[in-house]
Amino acid sequence: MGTTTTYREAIRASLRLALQRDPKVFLMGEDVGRYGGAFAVSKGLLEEFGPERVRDTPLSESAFVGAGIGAAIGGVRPIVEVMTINFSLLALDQVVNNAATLRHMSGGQIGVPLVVRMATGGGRQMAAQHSHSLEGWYAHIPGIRVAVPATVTDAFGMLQAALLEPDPVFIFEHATLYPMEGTLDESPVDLSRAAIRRDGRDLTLITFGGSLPKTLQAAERLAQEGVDAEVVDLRMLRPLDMDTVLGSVARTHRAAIVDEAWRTGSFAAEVAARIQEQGFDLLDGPVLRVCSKEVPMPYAIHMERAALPQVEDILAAAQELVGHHV
Amino acid sequence: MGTTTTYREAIRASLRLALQRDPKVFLMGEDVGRYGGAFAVSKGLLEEFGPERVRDTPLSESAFVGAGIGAAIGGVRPIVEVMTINFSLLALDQVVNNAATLRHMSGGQIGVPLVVRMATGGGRQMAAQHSHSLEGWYAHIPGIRVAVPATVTDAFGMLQAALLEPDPVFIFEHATLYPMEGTLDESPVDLSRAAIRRDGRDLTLITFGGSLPKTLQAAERLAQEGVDAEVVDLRMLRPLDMDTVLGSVARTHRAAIVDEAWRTGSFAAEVAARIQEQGFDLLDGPVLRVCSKEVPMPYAIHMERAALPQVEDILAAAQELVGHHV
Amino acid sequence: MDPSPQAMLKEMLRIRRFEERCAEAYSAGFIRGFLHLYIGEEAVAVGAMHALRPEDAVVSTYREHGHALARGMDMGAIMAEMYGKATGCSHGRGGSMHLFDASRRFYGGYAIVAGGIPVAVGLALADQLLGRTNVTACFFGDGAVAEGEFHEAMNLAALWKLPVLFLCENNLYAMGTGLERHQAQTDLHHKTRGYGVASEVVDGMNVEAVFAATRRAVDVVRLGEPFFLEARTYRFRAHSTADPELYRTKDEVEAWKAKDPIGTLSAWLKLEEGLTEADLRRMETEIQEEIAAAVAFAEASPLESTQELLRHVVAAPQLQEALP
Amino acid sequence: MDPSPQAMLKEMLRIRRFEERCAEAYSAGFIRGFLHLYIGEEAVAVGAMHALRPEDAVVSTYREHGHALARGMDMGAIMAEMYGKATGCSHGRGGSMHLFDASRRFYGGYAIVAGGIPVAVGLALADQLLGRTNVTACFFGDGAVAEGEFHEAMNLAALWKLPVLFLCENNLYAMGTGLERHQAQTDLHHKTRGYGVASEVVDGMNVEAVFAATRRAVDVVRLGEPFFLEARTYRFRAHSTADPELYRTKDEVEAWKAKDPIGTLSAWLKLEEGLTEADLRRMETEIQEEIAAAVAFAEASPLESTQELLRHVVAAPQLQEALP
Ligand SMILES: Cc1ncc(C[n+]2csc(CCOP(=O)(O)OP(=O)(O)O)c2C)c(N)n1
Ligand SMILES: Cc1ncc(C[n+]2csc(CCOP(=O)(O)OP(=O)(O)O)c2C)c(N)n1
Ligand SMILES: [Mg+2]
Ligand SMILES: [Mg+2]
Repeated sequence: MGTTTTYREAIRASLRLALQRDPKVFLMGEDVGRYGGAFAVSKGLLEEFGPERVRDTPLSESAFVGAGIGAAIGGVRPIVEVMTINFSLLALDQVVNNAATLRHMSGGQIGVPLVVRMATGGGRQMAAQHSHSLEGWYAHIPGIRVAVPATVTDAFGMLQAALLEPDPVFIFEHATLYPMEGTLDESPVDLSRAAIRRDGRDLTLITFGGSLPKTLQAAERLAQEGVDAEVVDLRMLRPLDMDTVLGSVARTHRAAIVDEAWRTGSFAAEVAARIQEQGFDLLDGPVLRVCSKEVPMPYAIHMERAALPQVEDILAAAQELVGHHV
Repeated sequence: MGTTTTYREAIRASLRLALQRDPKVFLMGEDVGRYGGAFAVSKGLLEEFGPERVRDTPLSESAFVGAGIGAAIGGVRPIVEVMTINFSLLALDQVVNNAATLRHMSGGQIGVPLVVRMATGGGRQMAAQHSHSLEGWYAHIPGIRVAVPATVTDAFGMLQAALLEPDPVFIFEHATLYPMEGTLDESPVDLSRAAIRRDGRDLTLITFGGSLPKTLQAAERLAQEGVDAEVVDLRMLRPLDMDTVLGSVARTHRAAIVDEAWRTGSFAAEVAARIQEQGFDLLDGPVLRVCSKEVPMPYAIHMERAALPQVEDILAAAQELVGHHV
Repeated sequence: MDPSPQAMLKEMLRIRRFEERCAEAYSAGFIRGFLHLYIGEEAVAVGAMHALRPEDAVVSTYREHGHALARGMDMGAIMAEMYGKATGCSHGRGGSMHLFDASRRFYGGYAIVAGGIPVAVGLALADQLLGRTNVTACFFGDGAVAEGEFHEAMNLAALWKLPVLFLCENNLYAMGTGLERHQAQTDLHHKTRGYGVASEVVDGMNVEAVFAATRRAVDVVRLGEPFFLEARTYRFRAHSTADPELYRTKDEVEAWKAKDPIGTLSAWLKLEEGLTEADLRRMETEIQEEIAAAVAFAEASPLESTQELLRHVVAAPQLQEALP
Repeated sequence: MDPSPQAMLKEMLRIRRFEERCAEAYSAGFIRGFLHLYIGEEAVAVGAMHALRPEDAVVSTYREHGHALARGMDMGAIMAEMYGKATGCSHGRGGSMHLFDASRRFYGGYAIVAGGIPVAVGLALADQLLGRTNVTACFFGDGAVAEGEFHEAMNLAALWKLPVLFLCENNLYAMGTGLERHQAQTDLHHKTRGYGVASEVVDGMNVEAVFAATRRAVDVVRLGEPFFLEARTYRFRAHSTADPELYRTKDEVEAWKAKDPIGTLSAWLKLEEGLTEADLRRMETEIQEEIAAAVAFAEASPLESTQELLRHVVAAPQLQEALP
C-alpha cells in the first residue's frame, strides 16, 4: 500500500483529485496556471481543468485572498495559493480580520470554508525578503487552522482533510520539501493528532514541516552515539495536539523543539511554554529550542547555514539535554 | 521632581519637545493634524508646527509607513503614527521586509532611524477587528526595537530615547492608558532595562503595557491576603531584559506572565520559555500565563471582560503558584 | 415597480430616528464601543437598496445601520446587537460595526477601511462561477479609495468581469481629513479610468436620483461588468462618538444640512404630491412605535452566557480547538 | 551633455555580457538563490540613468543588475555580491536581488514586488523637506502595477507633489502571467488618470528614446511633481533561473529579439555613424576584460566569517540585542 512519489507530486495529485471530485473547487493564485506554479505544483492543471477553475491572478495578494474569503462565503470552494509566506504579509489583514473573524462577528451565521496554501521557509539562499518562517504567527490566530505537512502522505492528505473543514485552513509547505521522495498513502489523514515519527526513550525532539528531515537525521546520529531520541512531528500548529507531546515527554523527561523561525516569539516558545505549564513535573530539565539566529536571512551560503538550525545544532541541544540528566 | 499629567499628555509633550528640538523631526499619520489624532495625542501640534511637520496622510498604511522608511533613509527623522495596531497589518510587509532588513541587506550601508507609534489592545468594546494585541509579533522581528510604555514617564521618555536610536523603534501605546494619570519624570529613560514596579518575595508577576495597572491591582489584593508579589514591567519586548526577570525569579521561585494577547503564540510564551530555559533550577513550579481567551474579541461587555485577562485571573494564577509550593 | 417617493421618505426617516435613538442610548451607556452615525447620508442607502433584488449581496462598512435597515433587517435585532444581547443580529458578538444577516445576504459591517471590498469581489466571483446573475453591492467611503485594497479589488473585478457594484459614499471626509487632503484626484469616479470600468456620479442627497443611478448601474453589473457609482453626500454628525469635529466649520455643516435628503424630499412631496403634516405625523408615530419596540426588545433580551464565550470561533468542531 | 549613442551601446553591451557571465556562474553553482536577468531590457536602464544626476536617488527591484551597472556601481563588487563574498556591494548579505550602493544613492534591490515604491516616495519626501531638488527614480515592472502599494504610493506622491519618477518597465509579463491576464487596463500609463499625474509611453527597446523621454520626465519631476513613464520592453530570458517558460511562444520571443536594443543600435551606428566591426570588437574586448577582472575579484575575495553573522542587524548597538 502506497506508491513512491514526491511531496510536490503528492500535492498536485491531491489538487487534481479535489478538482475532479467537486465542481465547486477551484484554484487561484499568482502563476498557478500558465506558468504551472512557482514551484511547479500545479503544472498541467490548467490544461486539464481550464482557466475558470485554475485561475492566474494579478499580483494582488490582499485582493485575491479576500476574494477567496468572499467566494467561500458565496458557496464555492476556493483553494488559494499564495506563492510564498513572504508575500502573505500583504494579505494578513484579510486573514486576521476577515477569514478568522467572520464566523464569530456574525454570531455563527457565516463561515469561511477556505483553503490557503503557501510555501514557507529558508535554506535556498533567497535572502532576507524571501526566506521567512512565519507560520507561527498564523498559529496565533483563533478561527483558523494551521497545517504543516512534513511528509508526502500529509502533503496529499492534509489538503483533502482541509477541504472537509468548515473553517479556513492554512497549509504551509516548506519549499525545500517539494522534491522530497516518500511513500504516499492516500487514506484519509487525521488533522487532530501529532505523529511520532521515530520512537525513542531518552529524549523527545519536537518539530514540524521542513525541519522534520533534519531532526530525523539528528536522531539517527544520536542513535549511533547510543542516545535514543523520540521524534514528534506536530503536523498541526493550530489546534496543537499536546496529548501526544506530553505523552512522549512523560516517557523521556527531556525535550527540545526544532523550529526554523527566529527564536524570540517562535512557535517553539509556545510549545516550550505549554510543556512546562502542563508537564512541569515530567521534566528533568529545561525544554530547549533549536531555532534560527535572530538575523534577517543572509544570502551567502555559509552565513545562511549558520543562521538556520542544522543537524549539529540539534545534536548539541540533545547532548545538553542528556548531559543535564547525568 | 515630576509633575502630574496623563499618559496622553506625556506623549504629546514628548512629541512637542522632539519637534522643537530637531527641525528634521516630523510627524505623519492618519488624522494626526486637523483631527488632532484619533486619541487626541497630537492635538494642537499642527497649529504649532504647521502642515509640513504634522502631516495628515491618506488611508494608505503601507505607503506612509514605507514613506517613513524612505524618509528616514533620506536623512529626516519621521515619527509615523499608525492609528492602531489593527491597521498596522496593512503595513506589516514594509516593517518586516524593509524597515527591519535594509540595514542588513545593504551590508550596513544604510539604516532606518524611524519611530513608529501606535495604539494597541482591547477593553473598549471595539470588537474583533479593533481590539488586537499583536505587539508580540513585532517582537519576533530582528532589526527593530519594540517599546511598550506602561507609565507616564515611559510614555514621555521612551519616545525621546527612540529618537536617539539609529534603527526602527516601534512604540505600542495601550489605548486604555491614554487617560491614566501619573507623575512625569522627564529625565532620560534607559531602554535596556525592565523595571521592578513593586518589590515582593513570594512570586513574580511579569507584564507590560496595558496590563501593568491590572497586575499592580492584583498585587495589592494579594498583599491583603498576605502574599507578597513582585511586579516586573518588561518595558521593552525587543530586546528583552532577562536579567531583571531572572533576578526576580531567583528571589521568588515562582512566576506568572500577564499578557493581553491570545495565549497561543503570545509574547508570554516567549517569556515563559526563556525563564525555564535560563532559570529552570530557580523554579518551584511551572511559569504560568494569564492571557486572553482564544476568541476574536466579542463586542458585548460581559463577553469582552471574560475574554480579557482580569485581576481575578491574575489572582487565580498567583494562588496556583503559591499553592504549588505549599 | 419603482418605490414611491413617500415610501422612500419614510425609510429615510426611519433610519434617521433610529440613529437618533442610538445616539441617546450611547450617551446613556447602553451602547458602547464605536458608533458611527449615518445621519445625512440616508438617501444613499435607501435609494441604492431599492435597486437591488433579495438575491443580491451587500457588503458594507462600520457605518452601516442605514444599509442594514434599508436592506430589511429587523430593527429589534439591530438594536439588540448594539445592546450586546444574545438576540442581536450578530448575537452580540459584533456590535454596531458588525451587523450581519445572512438570510438577507447582508454580509456585514467591516471595520477595517476597504477590508470588505475584496470580500465583495469574492462573493461576485462565487456568483459568476455558479452561474447566478446576482449583483454584489459594496459600500465604502471616500477614504477607502486611498487604500491599496480598493485598487487591487477593482482591477480584479474588471479583469474577471465580476458583477460588483462599487458604491462609494463620498461624504468629503475620511474621519477628519478632507477629500482634497487625502486624494490627489478628488473626482473619485475618475479612478476607474485606470481600469476601464464605467462610472457615474450622483447627488447622494437625492434619494430618487440615487435610486435611478443605482438601477442603471445594476443593469450594467448584472450583465457581468463592475460599475463604480460615486454618491456625493455628507454626514451631519461627527465621524464617531469620539470626534470633537475640529476639522470643519459649522457653516459648512449648515450648508449641507440645507440639502438634507429628508427635508428636501418632504418639502417637495408637500408641494407637489399633497403630503400633509398629518401624513408626516403618522409616519413619525409608526416609526417611533417601531423604535420603541426595538428598544424594548433589546432591553428585555438576555445576555449570552459567558460559558458560550468560545462559540463561533470555529464551527461545531470537526477539529477540537485546543485550549490550554 | 547628451551621452553619445556609442557610449550607450557600450553600456548596454556591458550589462548584457555581464549577465551572460552571471548565467554561466549560476549554472556552475557560484551564484545561487534567484537570478533574474535583464537581458533584452538594457535600453531602459541605460537610457534612463543618463537622465539622472549623481545626487538623485534610485530604487529598483530584484531584476536590478542593469540598473546597478548603469548607475556606475563597481562590477567587481556586484559580482562578489552574487558570489556571496565579504567584498560584495552588500557584503554578501543581499545577493543578486539586493544590490546596494549608498555612495551612489542606489538604495537597492527590493524582492517584494512593489515593496520599493513607498520607500522611493519617502526618499523624495526627505528631499522635499530638506529643500533639495533631487529626483528619486523608482523602477518597477508591469506586475507591480496590480499591487495596492503602487496605488497608495502614487496617490501620496501626487498629493504631496513629491519628486518621484515612476518608471514602469512593462515587459508584458509578470512572471508567467501576461499583461492582459493581470491588468484590466493594459495601457499602464493610463493608471495615472486616477491621480492627475502626467505620463508618457516610450519604446523601451530604443535607448535614445528612453533617454529623451526620461529627460523630459525628470525635468517635470525636478520642479516638484511625480511623473509616470512606461517603457515598453521585453525580457529575452526566462523570468528567473527556475522558469520553464511555458507561457509564451518561441515566435513571440524571436519577434522581440528582432528589436534587440543592442542589435538595432549597433546596426544603425554602423550604417549612419561609421561604427566598424573593429570598434565593436574593441568594445567587446574591454568589456570582457572588465568582466574577467570582476570574476577574478569575486573568486579571490574572502568570505565573511560566520562570527560576524549578527552584524548589521542593528547598528553598533546603543541597545544590546538580547540573544538567548
Ligand atoms: C485600514 C484602516 N485605517 C484606519 C482606520 C480608522 N478609521 C476608521 S473610519 C476612518 C475614515 C474612513 O473614511 P471614509 O472611507 O471616507 O468613510 P466614512 O467614515 O467617511 O464613511 C478611519 C481613518 C480604519 N478603520 N481602518
Ligand atoms: C508581493 C510579491 N508577490 C509575488 C512575488 C513573486 N514574483 C517575483 S517577480 C514576479 C513578477 C513580477 O512581475 P513584474 O512586476 O512585471 O516584473 P518583471 O519580473 O517582469 O521585471 C512575481 C510574481 C513577489 N516577489 N512579491
Ligand atoms: Mg468619508
Ligand atoms: Mg514584467
